[in-house]
This record gives sequence, C-alpha cells and structure tokens, in this order.
Amino acid sequence: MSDGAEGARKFRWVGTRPVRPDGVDKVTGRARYGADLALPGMLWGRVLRSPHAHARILAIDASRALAMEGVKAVVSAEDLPEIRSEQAFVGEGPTDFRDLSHNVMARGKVLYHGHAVAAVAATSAELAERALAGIDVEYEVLPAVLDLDAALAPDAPLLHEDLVTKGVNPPPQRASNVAERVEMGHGDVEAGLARADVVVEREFTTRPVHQGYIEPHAALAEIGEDGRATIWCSSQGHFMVRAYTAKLLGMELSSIRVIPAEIGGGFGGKTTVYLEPVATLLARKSGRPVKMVMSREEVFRATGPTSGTRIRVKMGCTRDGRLTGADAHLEYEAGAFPGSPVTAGAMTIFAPYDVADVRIVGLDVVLNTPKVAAYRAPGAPMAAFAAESAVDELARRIDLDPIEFRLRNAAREGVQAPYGPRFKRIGHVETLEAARAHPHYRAPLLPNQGRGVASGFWFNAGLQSSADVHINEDGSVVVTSGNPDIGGSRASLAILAAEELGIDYARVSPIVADTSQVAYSDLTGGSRVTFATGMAVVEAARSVVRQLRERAAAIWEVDLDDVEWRDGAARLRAGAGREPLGLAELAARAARTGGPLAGHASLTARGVGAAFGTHICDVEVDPETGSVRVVRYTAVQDAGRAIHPSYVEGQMQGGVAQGIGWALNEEYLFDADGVMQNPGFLDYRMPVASDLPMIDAVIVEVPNPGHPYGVRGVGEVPIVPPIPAVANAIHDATGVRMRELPMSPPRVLEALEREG
Amino acid sequence: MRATRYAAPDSVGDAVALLAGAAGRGRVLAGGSDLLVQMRAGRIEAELVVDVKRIERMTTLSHDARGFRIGAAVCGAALAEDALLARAWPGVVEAVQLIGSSQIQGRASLGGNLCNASPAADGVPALVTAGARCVVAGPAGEREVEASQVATGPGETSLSAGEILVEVLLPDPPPRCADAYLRMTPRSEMDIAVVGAAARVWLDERGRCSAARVALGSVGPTVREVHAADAILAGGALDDAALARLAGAARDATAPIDDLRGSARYRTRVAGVLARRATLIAYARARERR
Amino acid sequence: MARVLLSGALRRHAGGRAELAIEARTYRELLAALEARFPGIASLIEGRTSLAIDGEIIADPLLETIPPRSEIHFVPRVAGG
Amino acid sequence: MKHHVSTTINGDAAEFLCEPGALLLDVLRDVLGLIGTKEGCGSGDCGACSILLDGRLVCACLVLAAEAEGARIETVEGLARDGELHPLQRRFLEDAALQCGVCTPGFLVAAKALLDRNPDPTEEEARYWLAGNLCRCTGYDKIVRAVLEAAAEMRGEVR
Repeated sequence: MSDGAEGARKFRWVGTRPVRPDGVDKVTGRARYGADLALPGMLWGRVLRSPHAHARILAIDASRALAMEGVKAVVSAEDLPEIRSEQAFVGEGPTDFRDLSHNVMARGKVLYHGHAVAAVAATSAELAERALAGIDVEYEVLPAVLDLDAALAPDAPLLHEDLVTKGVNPPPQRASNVAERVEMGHGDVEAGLARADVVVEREFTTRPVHQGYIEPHAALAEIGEDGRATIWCSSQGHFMVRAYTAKLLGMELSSIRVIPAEIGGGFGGKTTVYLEPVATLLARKSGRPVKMVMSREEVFRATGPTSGTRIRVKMGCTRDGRLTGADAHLEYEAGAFPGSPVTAGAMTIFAPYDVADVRIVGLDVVLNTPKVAAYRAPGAPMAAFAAESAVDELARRIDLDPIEFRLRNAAREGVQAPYGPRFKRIGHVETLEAARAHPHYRAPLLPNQGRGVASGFWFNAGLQSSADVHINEDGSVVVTSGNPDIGGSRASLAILAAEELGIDYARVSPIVADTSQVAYSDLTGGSRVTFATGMAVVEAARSVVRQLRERAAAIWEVDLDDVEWRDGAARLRAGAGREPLGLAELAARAARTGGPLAGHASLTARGVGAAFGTHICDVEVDPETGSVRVVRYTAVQDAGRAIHPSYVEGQMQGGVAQGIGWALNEEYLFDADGVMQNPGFLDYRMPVASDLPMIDAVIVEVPNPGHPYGVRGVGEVPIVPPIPAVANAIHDATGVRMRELPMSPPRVLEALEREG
Repeated sequence: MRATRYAAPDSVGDAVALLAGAAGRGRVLAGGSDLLVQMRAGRIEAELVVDVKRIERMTTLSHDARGFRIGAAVCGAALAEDALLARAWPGVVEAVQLIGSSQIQGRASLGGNLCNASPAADGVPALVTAGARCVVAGPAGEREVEASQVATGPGETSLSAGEILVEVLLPDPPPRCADAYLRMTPRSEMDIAVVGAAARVWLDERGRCSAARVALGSVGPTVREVHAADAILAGGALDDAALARLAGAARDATAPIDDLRGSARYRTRVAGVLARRATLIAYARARERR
Repeated sequence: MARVLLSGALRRHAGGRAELAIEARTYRELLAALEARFPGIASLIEGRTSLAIDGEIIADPLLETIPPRSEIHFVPRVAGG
Repeated sequence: MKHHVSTTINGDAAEFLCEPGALLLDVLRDVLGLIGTKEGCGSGDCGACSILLDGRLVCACLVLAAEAEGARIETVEGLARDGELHPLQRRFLEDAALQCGVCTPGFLVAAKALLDRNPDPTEEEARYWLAGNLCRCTGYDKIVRAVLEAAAEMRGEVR
C-alpha cells in the first residue's frame, strides 16, 4: 500500500530500471507500426494536394482518374457531410470539427500549399500516385497571406469570410484573420513597471518548426457490408481517432473500431487525424481495405508544424533583483485554421516567477500555411525564449548571478500564477538549487565558450483514463490500458501494478487495448500517461487487492479487517495461526471462492502536479563562421516521483535535443508563393548524433500530493528551457543577444558583425 | 518510380553500347545516392538504368608507378579504407568522407559526385587542387579530361550522351606536399556544403611554401579555383598578412547565389575563412612530410 | 462565500471588477449567480475554461462543490503535446 | 519487364520478382514481409531503412531491388541468432536506448556495421558513424552509451 506522497517508504519496483515488456519486439523488428500492416485485397490510397497557398475550388473532375488502370475510387469533400462550426472538447483541447473536416479534405477553398483536395484508391501505390494526375481541379487563385504583418494588415485578404475575433467585447464588426484575442494577468502592470529600477523591453521572433517524428502518418481502414469499420493506425490516441473519424464521416462511435499500431513518435503531432477518415471513406466507396502512408514531404507540407511567433516582452526589476512587473504581447501563427497554442504560451510565459503586476495579451492569427498542431508543451518554448532571455538580460544589468536572480523570484506554493490560481506544492526552487549545486555550473569555460541558464514550466494534464488489472489462474497479471506507449509507459504501468500487488515485475503483462477492449481513455500526450493512467492502474490494482483479502478472509473464516495484503500475500493481522496466502494460491482457488479476480478503474484524474525544469547549456561559437556547437548540457527537472528513471531521463534528453534543434537550425522556409522549400530531412535540419554531447539528466523529486505515488508529468517540461538556455549561452560567449530563431550560423555571424 | 529497364553489364564496352541504344534516355547507376533520390522525386526520368557496379575496372582502386587509378563506382567507404590513398591524399579522402552519412558512404562514388555536377559537390574541389584527371569512355573510344572540366554547370557535364566516366586518376604527390578540405555546414554531418574549400601546399627543402592551389565549392555554378593563391603564398612565409591576402583572393573568386542553404554574402565571407584554414592544415601536413 | 477572481475578457465582461464575493455551494450555483449579475458571462466560462479551486485545476467541474471561503479562478483550457 | 532476383537475406536464400524501378526497401517490406526495416524519409536522410549489402551499411531506400541479385543482405531480423539477442539488442533494452523504437532497427544495423569495423570506438567515433540515423525521441545519449557498452561486452571486457 502506498503511504501517499511524502513518506519515505522503501519501494520494491518504483524507481528501478527494468527492461520494458514490449522491448524485444522493438529491437528485433517484429513490432508493427502504422505502415507495417496489410490485408488481402488491399488498395493503396494517395492524396491530391493543392498547388496553391490560397485558392477557391471551382470544380473537381475525377472522371479521367476513374478510367485509369487499377483505380477503384476517388473521394473529395463532397463525400464528407457538411459540419457546422462546433467547438468540442474531445480529449486534449479545443477542436472545431468544421475546421478539422476542412483540413482533412478542403471544402470550397484550399488554404495552404499541400492542402488535401481529393484522394484516390488503386491496386498499387504507383497506380494511385499516377491517378492523381487524372483528377482535374479548377482553381481561382487568391492572394496568399504568408506572414503576421500581411495577416494583420487592415486590408489583408481574408482566409475565412466569417471569422470574427473571439475574446473581444463588444465583438468587432468586420471579419479578420485574428481568430481570438486572449488576455490574462493581475495587478497593475504599468505601476509595477514604474516601480522597477531596471526595465528591459525586447521583441523575439520564431519560425514554424515540425515535431519531426521519424514515422510518417499511416492508416489502414476496412469497412464491412454492415457498415462497421476497423481502422489500424499509429496515433497518440485511438479513442481520439475514433471520435474524430465518427464525427467527420457522420458515423456512430459503435460502428468504428480503432486498433492501435505501435507509434513511431508523435510529440503532439499525432493528436489529430489526417488519413484515417480519408482511408475509411475510400474503403467504403471501393468496398476494399485501403492503406495510406504519407511521404516525408507530405508530413512536412500538410501536417501540423507549431506556430511561428512574434513576442514582445517588457520586464522590470529592482536593483536587488526583485521582479516588479511583466508585460507580454504574443502573436502566434495558427496556419490555415484557428487554433494556435497562444493561450498556453500566454499562461506559461511568466509562470516560473512570482510577479505581482503582470499582463499578457495574445493573438491567434490565421494565414496560408499548414494548420498547426500540438508540439510538446505547445506554445511554451517560444514564450520561454522571450521571457528567459529578458530575465537573463535583467540579471546581467544588475550584475546578479542568473540562478540567484531566478531564486529571488521563483514561483512557489501559494504564489499566484499569471493565469490566475495559486500554485499548489511545486519544485521550481528545488530545480534551481540543484542546478546551482551541479559541478557543471562552476566548470571552467574555454575561449569562445559561454554558459546559459533557463527555467521552464508546464501544467501537465489529467483528463480521463481507464485500466483493468486481471489475475490469471497462475497468479500472473495482465494490465490493460487505452494509451499508446511511446516513451516506455507500458513499463511504468507494470511497475505500478507490481508495486501495488507486491509481485515480481516480470509477472505483469501490460497491454495497450483497442477501442473495443477497454473503456474510454484520453490520448497519450500532455505528459499525462504515467500520472493519470498510472492512477487508474493503481486504483484497479487496489480493487483487486480488496478482492484478494476478501477471498483470504472467506477461506480463513475471519473478518476482512483482520486480513492485510503485504509483500504479495494475504496475511492475518493477528499473526500466528495462518500461513500467508500468495497471489498464485488465491488465483488457483478463484473459481471456488467467487470467480475470476479482476479490477477496473475509469476516472478523470484529479490532483495534476505542475512541473518545472532548469537547464544549463555551454556552447562554443566560431567567431568567423557563426556556427554554434553545444559542448555540454545539464537538464534538471522535478518529476515528483520517477517511476522508471531511465524513461524520465529519456523524456528529458529527447526534449533537450528537440529544443536545441529548434534553437539552432530548424525552420520552415517558404517561397513567395507559400511553398515550403525544405520539406525533407536534409534541408530541415534536425540534430544528428554528432551534433550533441551527452545530456546529463538530473531528476529532482518534489512529490505531487495529488498522486498516490507523487507523480508529476515529465514529457513536456524539458523542451521549454533549451531555446533560451542556448541563446543565453551564445550571449555569454559573444556578448550578442540573439532574438530571432533559428540561431543558424549566418544569423549568428550577422549579429556578431552588427553588435559583436 | 518508373524505370522501365535495368541492366548490369560487366564491361565498359557493353555499358557504352547499352547507353547508346537508349538514345539519351539512359542513366548510369553507380552509388545511386543522387540519381535515385532525383528519380523518386520525379526530377529525372530514366527509361534505362545501367548499373556499372559489376564492371571490374569501375569498382577497383589500384596503385602503380603512375599513381592511383580509382574506379568511378568505388564507394566512399572503400576509398577511406585504403591506407595508401589516405596517406597520399588526405584532403581528397576527407572530402569524400564528408559526402553524406555512413550509409551514403557505402554507396556514393567519386564518379557519381563528379557527374551529378552539384555546385556543392564535396569531392570536386580537392580533386581540382590534386590535378586529378578522369578517363571517359564513349562510342568514340576513351579520352582523358581534367576533373575540373567534368562539371559545366549545375547538373550539367561535358560528357556527351552515351559517355561514361570510368576512372579517376590521381598522381603520387611529390614530397613535402599535402592537401586538405574543409566545408561549412550547419550540422556536423548529413548536410550539403554551404561553402567548401580545398587547399594544397608544396614546401621547398627549407620548409617554405613553394607553391599552392586553392579551390572553392558551393560558391559558383562549378568549382572556383583561387588562381591568385600561388602568387600570394609561394615563396613567402605563411604569415597572417599572406593568409589575409589569400582570404581576400578567395572572396574575390566567389560568384555565389542566395539559396535556402545560405546567402551569397555569407558564402563569400566564409569562403575566405575556410580557404585560410584549409591552407594552414595542408601546410601543417606538408611540414610533417619533411 | 467564495472569492471569485476574474481577469482578461471575463473581468471586462464584469465591468472591470477583478474580485467578487459570490454565495454558492456548487459550481452550477456559482455559474447561475455570475450569469444573473453579468448576463452573457456564462457563455465565456462553460465548456471553455477549467475551474480552479484553491489552486487545484478541475477540467470538467459540472458536479463540483465549492468549499466556503475558497478562492476561485476560471482558467483557459489548453491542449498538451 | 519484371526481373527475377535471387539473393541471400540473413543467411537464407530468397527469390522475388520486381519491376526494374522497384526499390529494395519496398520489396523487403511489401513482398518479403520483412517489416523490421522502416521508411522514415525515402531519400537516404534518416537511416531508418539501414541494411547491410555485401557487408556495407547502406539505405535500402536508395538501392534498386534488382541490384540485390547475388548479393548478401542483412537486416535487423537477422541480428538475433538461435533465440539469443545480439549484445547490441540486449544493451539497447537494458539501457533504455529506445523510446518509440521506429529508428531502433536502423540504429542496431548501423551499430553492428560500426563494431564490425571498429570494435573499440570512442564516443565521438560512434556519434559520427551513427550521424546518418535520425532519432527524435532520445536525444542520442542512451543510444551512444548502449553501443559503447555493447562494444566493451563484445570485446569481453565486461559481464
């Protein structure tokens, strides 16, 4: 039994590093990902994508394609029901189903280069590809809106004639490209800034970047003559896929079964649908299973990057380093449809700090680029780039150590967050102190080297999870959940079950079940699986323990209260007189003592624990070419309680690598017509193994009182600090403040010449 | 990806005949790391693919009194494993090793690098400073051509339709002479050169620079040699002043474009930096060969 | 009595008031009371914000009870990655 | 006109018919059912389709299937022998050197090719050799450690 969060109880499995149960399949090539599935009689689907960034669709004629060899079906928006604008909260966040439908298949207008216009199913991938040329689409090309200034201009071409800015009171009369205005904060920011001895006011810009998962989107759909569909796909949540596909196709949830393949990375980019509704539509129209796999180029052009941004911050502090006021104005590019993460950016930008007078205003701006999707702590890394750079500049202006400055302002329990509520127990102070105490922070630097520090915050999510714990007749255990396992969550869930039941981890088999085999579960994302699904597993396991105690009490003919479950066996509290009854013995007698032993839990997870990280980054800058090399990196993060430390470290190291790529070399390059110039892994430069040093992941544990084991989400915090940590390190090495991403060699050299 | 015919002849003669039969719609496949990428992307259509990797002469690296004879289809990994070549031409070998990842090194060839004629080709600047020559075979027989004369512009070569680049010839370097190659790429691997610089330095008995060649990649439609390098460096001490003049000459030799990998202004500036650095490395290597 | 703190659009909808004292034992009573005083405000809250009671953020507060003297905030709902 | 290709895959004889333009990656996966080799980009830039062709580490997406005639192909499915995982496979599991796992087959084949050539690589040598294999989940730290530890084990220096 767990003693809650604070006690120093010795765990048998929690905190150890066992091998993940699904590992052997993944290292032998047997694990099946989205593109690894096939069915007899299967057709291949390909998507026709818009050659224009902004155009009206006048006509779609597929007759030529339908006459081509091997072609069995062609679909377009006409095959999808018209959906009125409806804001919905399925799982993760706000989703407008009309926009989702129009993004999956353009209706009336194409809104970005690569936007899906039609799709064809044929007997081979080559024939399907060739048949795309047989679909004739008549466009009326419109002027494209490709950057924030163009989108915000008073006379800007409108993407959506009916888009009136939300969050403005009274609502504006005219439509515009601003989908929403958010505002939050407390106190009087003008007064706060007036009290400051030192004020820094800066503007930062960042570019769209992609999640960069190595597995392209893939789906296989089959629909029977009874109208019942089965979809195999790799996604971050198959219940989300079922809900979105049912909504877009006007089908009953009960007539769609989604079976999760292994997922080759998502980072938020697979928390929506692109192919699944189209494959199902093609399967229905052709009467045959249809497989669709995106090319890497399609993944870049047509699946969500995260927002390019422009952020202005103004922060002031007293001479002794106390923040008095913080003001921010955020403009986030949403791409073709409303829905940038500007709200989360606004909520997180000053969250690490205790600022009495704070105001954040944010704009969600549509433009003719791909619709953004969630990318790990969506909206937060760009905001941290601005705020943590400004904090670094303030600290230097008053000659105060950057960690000391942050400690004097660190948010802690009881401090009011910029987005309103007071923080419960959080660990920002502890991560700062651990970073300051780390040998890295005092290590000597070589010429042209510099050291940067930054902190990061994320709320983490709870949402709904379900889990079952079944006891097999031999006492081995099956743990069933509805969350795809991307980062080793099967191992964490098995650890929690083994800990609760007091049995060997190796006797627990964690299974990711499909939508027909487990109760509803929100998707894998928002750093929630070990927290929320872990909570469901613990609750389900505890219900099994109760049943085991009841069975033992019945066998011993004693009161339930006299029986305790400890170290994998029912034991009589009174001690003598009864041999303990282990799990295997009770399981063997299950039939005779009441039937199979099985526990279930379905819950909306409460008590979410927010988390913080503080990173230290050393860079070496080549003053003659501007190239920046990360030579040392330490990431400190509060995990509350690390269930499987290797996979907590893995989340931290992976988040750091993505943050460094975003900081140094990753960006969407568009030409004047809104066509992406670098839709491939050669010119979209993600970090390779030789670009990075070892990443020292230091886990701090400030247990979250809201979770039986003190768990806090760990997946998203680590991507927030790296961009400012790298930028602050470049400043420390060169004296130059970089305020534009990516900090590529040409940009750094230009800045060195300008200011160095 | 459409290629209606694939053939793998085992002699240069058969390969030439096959190409002639395809009347300009045939392509030579050596490593394929450029060709197949462009065919998949639809930038190149090939009705016939002639795989030359079963032709002994094109997949052999040999050395004799006249120097090195490198089969045009020998892959970069094999070149790097040849100790004799690596000692004689460190610059050429390090340039080849920079062409793509380990996986690409298992396929990409010098012949492919030359004939793909990318302005950013990593192999070519070092071949130019090495004075490498190529053996080209065609319907009219075989001829030799300077490595610098193979590419004539982005994606264009001086080879006529039906000709195949069979071998690359490298002489044995004289004593007290060494080469080096550097490139500027945002990533440490898996990248296309934003600027490439090869340098070769000869020293006299007293260790003073007696001759030099410097060639730049990615700063013009084809490799740009810095002809003033010899005059600037030969006979003098390789001091900062001379190296500064060399950097200036290198900048003057560039005619770069702005593209998604770098701006013209950035390429010009970095060309000077890399020319100087490559020269210093070549000089240091040459001094080790006293 | 609950202390309800408003900011941004909600504060403006409530005529600029940053803090209100509302008598409510449940979330639904709270919402009704707010709607009565500031018509239209419920549409900005329901389904679009999470309820924060003394720092704990509750995404679906329909059946939530409001302890006396608790501090209430309405927090925008955001998606994770 | 289809080509009849006879080749050797993971020590076993294998035959298949393929179009002249067919890629070895697609034949391995869709014809021969060896789905362990993955496609991440189709342009030789991610390494997820790494295989050994006559001992050389290559990207299967940049090899024509017809080129496999008479060749010796090794894929991830051939690493484990007689029910025993290869030390690299075991180390990747024990060191949590994978998360989503889609890049893992490519990394294992590339690491095997490295250790075949260089049984005692430095961290830097391993990182530069493995630079052709992209991973987005791990940040490479645990992958490089697992390769170096497997190398030590294979040299008999540990365990």
